[in-house]
Amino acid sequence: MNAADTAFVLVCAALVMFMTPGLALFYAGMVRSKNVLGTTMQSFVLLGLGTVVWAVVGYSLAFGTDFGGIIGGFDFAFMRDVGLDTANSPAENLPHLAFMVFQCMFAVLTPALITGAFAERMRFGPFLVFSALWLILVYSPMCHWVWGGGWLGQMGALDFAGGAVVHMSSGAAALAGCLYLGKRKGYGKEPNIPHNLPMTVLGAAILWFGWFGFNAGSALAADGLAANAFVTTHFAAAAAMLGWLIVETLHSGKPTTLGAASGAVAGLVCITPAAGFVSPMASIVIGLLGGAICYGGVLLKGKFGYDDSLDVVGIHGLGGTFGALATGVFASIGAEGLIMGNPKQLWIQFVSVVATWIFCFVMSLILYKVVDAVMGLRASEEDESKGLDVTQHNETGYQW
Amino acid sequence: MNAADTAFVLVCAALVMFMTPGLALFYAGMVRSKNVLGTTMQSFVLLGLGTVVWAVVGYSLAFGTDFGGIIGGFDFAFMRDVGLDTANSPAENLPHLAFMVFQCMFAVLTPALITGAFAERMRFGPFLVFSALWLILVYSPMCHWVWGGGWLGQMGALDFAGGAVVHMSSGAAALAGCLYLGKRKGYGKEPNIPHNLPMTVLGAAILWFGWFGFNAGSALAADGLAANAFVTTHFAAAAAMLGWLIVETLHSGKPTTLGAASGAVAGLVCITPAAGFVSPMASIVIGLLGGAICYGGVLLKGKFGYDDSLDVVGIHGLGGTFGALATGVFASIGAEGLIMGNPKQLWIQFVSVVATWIFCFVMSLILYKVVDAVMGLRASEEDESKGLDVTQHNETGYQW
Amino acid sequence: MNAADTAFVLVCAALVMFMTPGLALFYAGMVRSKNVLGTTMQSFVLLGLGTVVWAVVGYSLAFGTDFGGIIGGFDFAFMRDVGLDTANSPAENLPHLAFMVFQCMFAVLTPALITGAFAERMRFGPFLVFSALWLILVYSPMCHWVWGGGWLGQMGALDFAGGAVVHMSSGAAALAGCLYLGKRKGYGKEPNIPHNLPMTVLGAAILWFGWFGFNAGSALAADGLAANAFVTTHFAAAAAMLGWLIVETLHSGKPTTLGAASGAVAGLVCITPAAGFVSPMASIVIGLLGGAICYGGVLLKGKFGYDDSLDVVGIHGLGGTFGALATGVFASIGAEGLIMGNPKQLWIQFVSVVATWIFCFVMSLILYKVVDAVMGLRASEEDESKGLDVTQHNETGYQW
Amino acid sequence: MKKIEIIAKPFKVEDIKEALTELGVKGMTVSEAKGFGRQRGHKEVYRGAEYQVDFVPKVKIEVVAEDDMAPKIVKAAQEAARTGQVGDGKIFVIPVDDVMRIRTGETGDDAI
Amino acid sequence: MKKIEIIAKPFKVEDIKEALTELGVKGMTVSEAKGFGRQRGHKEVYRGAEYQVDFVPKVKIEVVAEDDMAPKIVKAAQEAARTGQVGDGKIFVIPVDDVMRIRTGETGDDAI
Amino acid sequence: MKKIEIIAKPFKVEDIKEALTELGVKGMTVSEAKGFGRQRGHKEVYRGAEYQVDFVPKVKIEVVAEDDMAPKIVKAAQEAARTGQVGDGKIFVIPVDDVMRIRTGETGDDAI
Ligand SMILES: Nc1ncnc2c1ncn2[C@@H]1O[C@H](COP(=O)(O)OP(=O)(O)O)[C@@H](O)[C@H]1O
Ligand SMILES: Nc1ncnc2c1ncn2[C@@H]1O[C@H](COP(=O)(O)OP(=O)(O)O)[C@@H](O)[C@H]1O
Ligand SMILES: Nc1ncnc2c1ncn2[C@@H]1O[C@H](COP(=O)(O)OP(=O)(O)O)[C@@H](O)[C@H]1O
Repeated sequence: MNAADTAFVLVCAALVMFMTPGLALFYAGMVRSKNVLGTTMQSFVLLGLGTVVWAVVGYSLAFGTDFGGIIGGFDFAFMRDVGLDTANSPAENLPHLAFMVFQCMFAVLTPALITGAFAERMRFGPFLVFSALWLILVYSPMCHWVWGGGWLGQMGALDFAGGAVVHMSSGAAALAGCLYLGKRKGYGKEPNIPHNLPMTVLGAAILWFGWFGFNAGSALAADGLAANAFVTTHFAAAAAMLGWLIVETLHSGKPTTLGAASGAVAGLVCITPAAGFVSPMASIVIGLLGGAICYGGVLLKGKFGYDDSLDVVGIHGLGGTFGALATGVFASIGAEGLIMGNPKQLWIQFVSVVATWIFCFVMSLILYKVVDAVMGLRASEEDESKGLDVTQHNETGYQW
Repeated sequence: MNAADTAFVLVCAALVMFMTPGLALFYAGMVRSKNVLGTTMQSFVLLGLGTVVWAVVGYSLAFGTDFGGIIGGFDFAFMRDVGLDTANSPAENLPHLAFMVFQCMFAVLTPALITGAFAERMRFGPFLVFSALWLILVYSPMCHWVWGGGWLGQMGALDFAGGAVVHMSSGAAALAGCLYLGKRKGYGKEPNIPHNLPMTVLGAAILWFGWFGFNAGSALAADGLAANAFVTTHFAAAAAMLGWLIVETLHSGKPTTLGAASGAVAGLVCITPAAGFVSPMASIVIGLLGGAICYGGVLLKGKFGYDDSLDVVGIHGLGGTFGALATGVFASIGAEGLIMGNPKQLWIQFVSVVATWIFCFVMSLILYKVVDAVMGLRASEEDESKGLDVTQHNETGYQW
Repeated sequence: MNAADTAFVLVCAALVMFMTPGLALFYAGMVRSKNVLGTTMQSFVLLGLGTVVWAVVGYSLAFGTDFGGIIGGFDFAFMRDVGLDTANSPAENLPHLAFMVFQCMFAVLTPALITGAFAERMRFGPFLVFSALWLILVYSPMCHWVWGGGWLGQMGALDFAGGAVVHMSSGAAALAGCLYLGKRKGYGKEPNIPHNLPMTVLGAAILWFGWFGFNAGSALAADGLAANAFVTTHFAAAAAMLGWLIVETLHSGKPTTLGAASGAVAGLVCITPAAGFVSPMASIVIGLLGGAICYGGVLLKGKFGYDDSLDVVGIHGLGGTFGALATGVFASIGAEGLIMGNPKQLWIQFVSVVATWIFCFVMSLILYKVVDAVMGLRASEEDESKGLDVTQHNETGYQW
Repeated sequence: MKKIEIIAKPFKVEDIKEALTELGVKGMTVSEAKGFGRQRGHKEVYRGAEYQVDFVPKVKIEVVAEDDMAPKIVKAAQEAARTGQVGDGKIFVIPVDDVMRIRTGETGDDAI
Repeated sequence: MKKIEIIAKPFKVEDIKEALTELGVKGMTVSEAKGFGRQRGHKEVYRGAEYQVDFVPKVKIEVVAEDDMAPKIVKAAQEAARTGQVGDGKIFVIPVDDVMRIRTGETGDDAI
Repeated sequence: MKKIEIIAKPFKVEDIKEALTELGVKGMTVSEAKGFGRQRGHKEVYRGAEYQVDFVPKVKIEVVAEDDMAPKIVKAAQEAARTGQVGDGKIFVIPVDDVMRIRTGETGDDAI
């Protein structure tokens, strides 16, 4: 066991944990004030639900003994054999519990990301059921495929910190969700303006801060690779902020604060699969392009007419996809991409993108349908117009 | 000196420091907007006052040479012999200053916890005097008893990160405070609704984030024990959020955002004494029960008719007590509790609970009376109805 | 390469990164709500712009091969030779990238500090140009002089974490800025009251939290020196909060929340150059005095009639200056100041203060003039009265 | 001259504004309000303590107009604001003695 | 018909609402306001700069009622709103030409 | 008695208050409002979606006064509120049947 690495990964786990409430703020600032708590809650409650699901069964499905490259066994269910020492630990330099809890934070965050797509219109109870099932049936397998010894990892797909596992998976679930649920009442007619942008900026800042844990922590050691992932994370976020602002200024006349925050998050998404594989200057290129591409991504919903409330498809889906492919192009550290003369890697990345989208989209769609059939996913018209805060939680966000 | 442990404990100290403003937000969101700054200030100012008191005398009373198991001497007063190296350091792997400052953050936070009980009605000057005295006369002895070589520690009482030292002590002081000061004007008649719940959720999130430093840092090393404490902390918070929400839904119809935040904090309180002693699955049990129990705890004030404004008794007092007893039941790591066939530990825990409550309640009550007699604790009726912000601080929180 | 130090410095870099959005909140809470986003943006966007400028050329100018004590060469431009290992790293225990990114966060924060001086009246485009130029032509040389092998460092000037590089430089630029730009419309007539003080307190809390990374991280190792810097940082902030509140109470009748937050920040500024050189008790003295002095500093603008919107001169300019001189007085760890019988150090500090003020003030003034001549710095009267949010960014902060 | 005060559901503001501008109304003033009426409010619960909130969000739109415009405005506003559900609100017509435009000092119908 | 405007202390809203509902009033509209009057405001200080704030928080409650209800409403509201301390507020009675219920289009007393 | 309603630019509140107190006005009530008129609003853009915001911030100041004070108040308010730019706002004079001071129950001119 390495004390320095343990210290580093535990602190990184804390940073990643902080991302979920950061996301809650990021999202909640963008909705109307009548939904501020309902939106917050859809992220925040996953710290509770997601964690318990992970402890009970999720971790084991992801990192238990591999079955045919598809899924892990129940060896670690209920935290059996997950102890203070390194025994059975997938990272032999870390206490098994440290590795497990670092991964736990990812499992909490990922379903929270999806909620932006169906914000302002889903009932809370069915949401909980959907999320628990999604964690078990979509996230855990995806995680196993890539990091737990499954077929994507075996195939050589590169995903440093979760381009596929976290962002494409949630992006695909988001697309399925907003297609399945349909638009919000009054979408396109009533103005749907963020109620508190400083809250959104704060959320983006916490996400950025926590993302250092997410990406650098994924090195699972306090070494040069961690430093590289840290730097590429920061550079890509910075460059993507600029990339988004430039395109935005050209397209709609002025650089916005929401654009800066959105661009930064887009850059963080894009660099996630690449962080430990590309050089700092490559990360700036990835960021600049990624910011511009995700700006385009959010415009898509206007074109295609789905109501992805907070642009999960445009940012996480598209950004994760771009990042995965860019990893295949720019990889130069511990792996070789197109620019190093290895086009095969790009092909592998492409396969992993397609597989992830199909699997996650289809599975998510099925889950929406099943939960909807049993419980009814969507809030009633009246509840939607009163807002989720009062109707789902008996509360209001603000009193003056 | 161990560099990895030093890195870990310093970062943990920073995390614990962040809890005090986190608490300020958690509390301030729950009061009415006319008291947002007054409530914030009662936590925030302790970062100033508590720190200086700790440097001058508090640390020495807690960790100086033991006098009869009751109190420490003045050896470390004014930071004498508290240096960059490990000389005299209670933790021999850490620079003495690192250990001291980690403990300092606890001393700052604990009196801030109390303020929830008498929120919205205390004058600021007397509050400062009360807090300084309380730190010296209640906190420092308690800390000495448990961690500084005092009688509770000698007796074998288990308190990993402050169930007694931090939570029961502040809970008992809270109970004394709201009994002594009486209810807020209009209590039970005027609606007393949180003015900004997103602020409260953010506060809870920061508390959770910082609590990793609080509990895992209490291992004082970056090892498997720290990993265990980290995991139990996270699991208990998660489970308690669910426990609270379940009971709340049964009792009042819907799961609330304030409930999720409160439940998480309750779980963090309950696991504090146990974090390094119990297994992850035990922490889930402790959390589930703790969340449910603390929900009951906040209902008590309605039954007994005291006005514990922000439920310090119900959450910290009761949660700390439950956690201390639960440690006696579930301890299995580095100590043995009831389930390991050692009922004696539970008895020791029980004694420590009783001693802590009596000592802290009585001492706090005396301090309230003395300060009240000299300066007058309570704001005038008019000031209370105008709010603390304007009357105690010449400010208002918001301008639109 | 030392893993513990790497872990520590990477986490510290994350903490310092978090300071920039912390500053955004600190500042944005103090302006009127029509400028909340404009003010936020002037800090937040520097995470993008400043980072890219640093990667491309800033880092190299600061830490590249020294030219005559004045400036670094282009060796590290575009991150050339800045790698995962320790090769060429100014800190031989750290991956070069880790050192670089830690420094990067300082480069981002420093120009953000300036923005408080000209808040509520500058156009966004010219602001970006000014900031990029300032980073290259003022910050990078200053950084080189002190830490990159330049003449101030060679002369023996002590600046542990940026009293000159960060605070005096931004303070001098701030003074130049508010003198050059003139007062806000309606200054002194319309009430100019902070629109959201809880936001400002949160910002101050994040600054405090991040400052542990700033100062303790500047030890560039997880050792006793880091512990000392951590402690002095905390103690000075605490003492300065009290110092400010005491003077404020004497001067205007009551201790305010804004005062507590401002005092803490003042203390953090004052201790920055001294953190690793002075003892904990000395840091309390520095804090107490620093808080009082900076309170006086903010009153100066009333006396002299410039409109330093958010008191950058009074707090960073004056505080940094006082801290630099106090370092010359109190240095006792790894250096000797006046109290150790070495008046020469105070003289060196004095020279560094004068040099820093003159260089930064003059250069900044030239930059304001040049950018103004080319693009026009100041928002039109109408835009200023409508607010920056709507006119510069097509947004509003809040919708109720 | 008359002042027409329209108490309506918040999301109807834009519709009402458009209906009135079509009639030729050149200005109006809007403010937030909370209404109590036949439309029931909702329950809120904080840590187990229940509160009945009877006031629901409304907007108040005020338009001053010449006497003969008043009935047209009332009619147009009613049509635009109507959803048919309880809580649609009320329209009040109040006599106005005089109006002045601050910018020019004009009074009477010219000032509207 | 009359509109009764009650300017009162914010914490009196519930009491006034209850007093009026007891009289049979079926609806009212409330909004936030700030009042200047004999009741003095307070001082605020930000970084040493002093501001005198003369406006204190008030609520405005508006009730439209039949002519004969007006005096009863005024009386009940005054009793409910009164604390006896300076700043209790004012009640204004204003003539109303007509009222319409948006939902139904009813006018006159039926619309109240 | 008359109620004078002054719709003005927000930053003019203090000036208007001073002008009126100089005239001897003892009280007034202010509230926030948004105005639509000749003054144009602004564009807002969120993630590429454009919104035209036609309502600009205004304040509404209400003063009840004796009949003979009304014209003086109108005049003083207009002078204080005027900037000469579009959007300066309007002043409405509305008849008031009666006034009551809540604290004392006084009515009529005594209550003002
Ligand atoms: N007598 C009244 N005076 C003032 N406002 C009223 C009155 N009655 C109703 N209102 C306002 O009209 C709104 C709608 O009234 P309500 O009784 O709920 O529905 P409806 O008008 O459709 O019957 C209320 O919320 C309130 O703001
Ligand atoms: N002439 C007036 N016109 C409009 N509102 C008034 C007038 N006088 C007082 N008010 C309102 O009534 C409130 C209470 O008035 P104040 O003079 O403070 O106390 P009191 O009515 O008890 O003498 C004021 O804050 C203001 O909102
Ligand atoms: N007919 C009206 N009824 C009510 N309020 C009006 C009316 N016309 C204008 N206003 C108010 O007066 C404000 C200023 O009006 P505007 O037409 O913009 O400028 P000006 O009065 O200088 O011509 C508007 O924003 C609105 O609040």
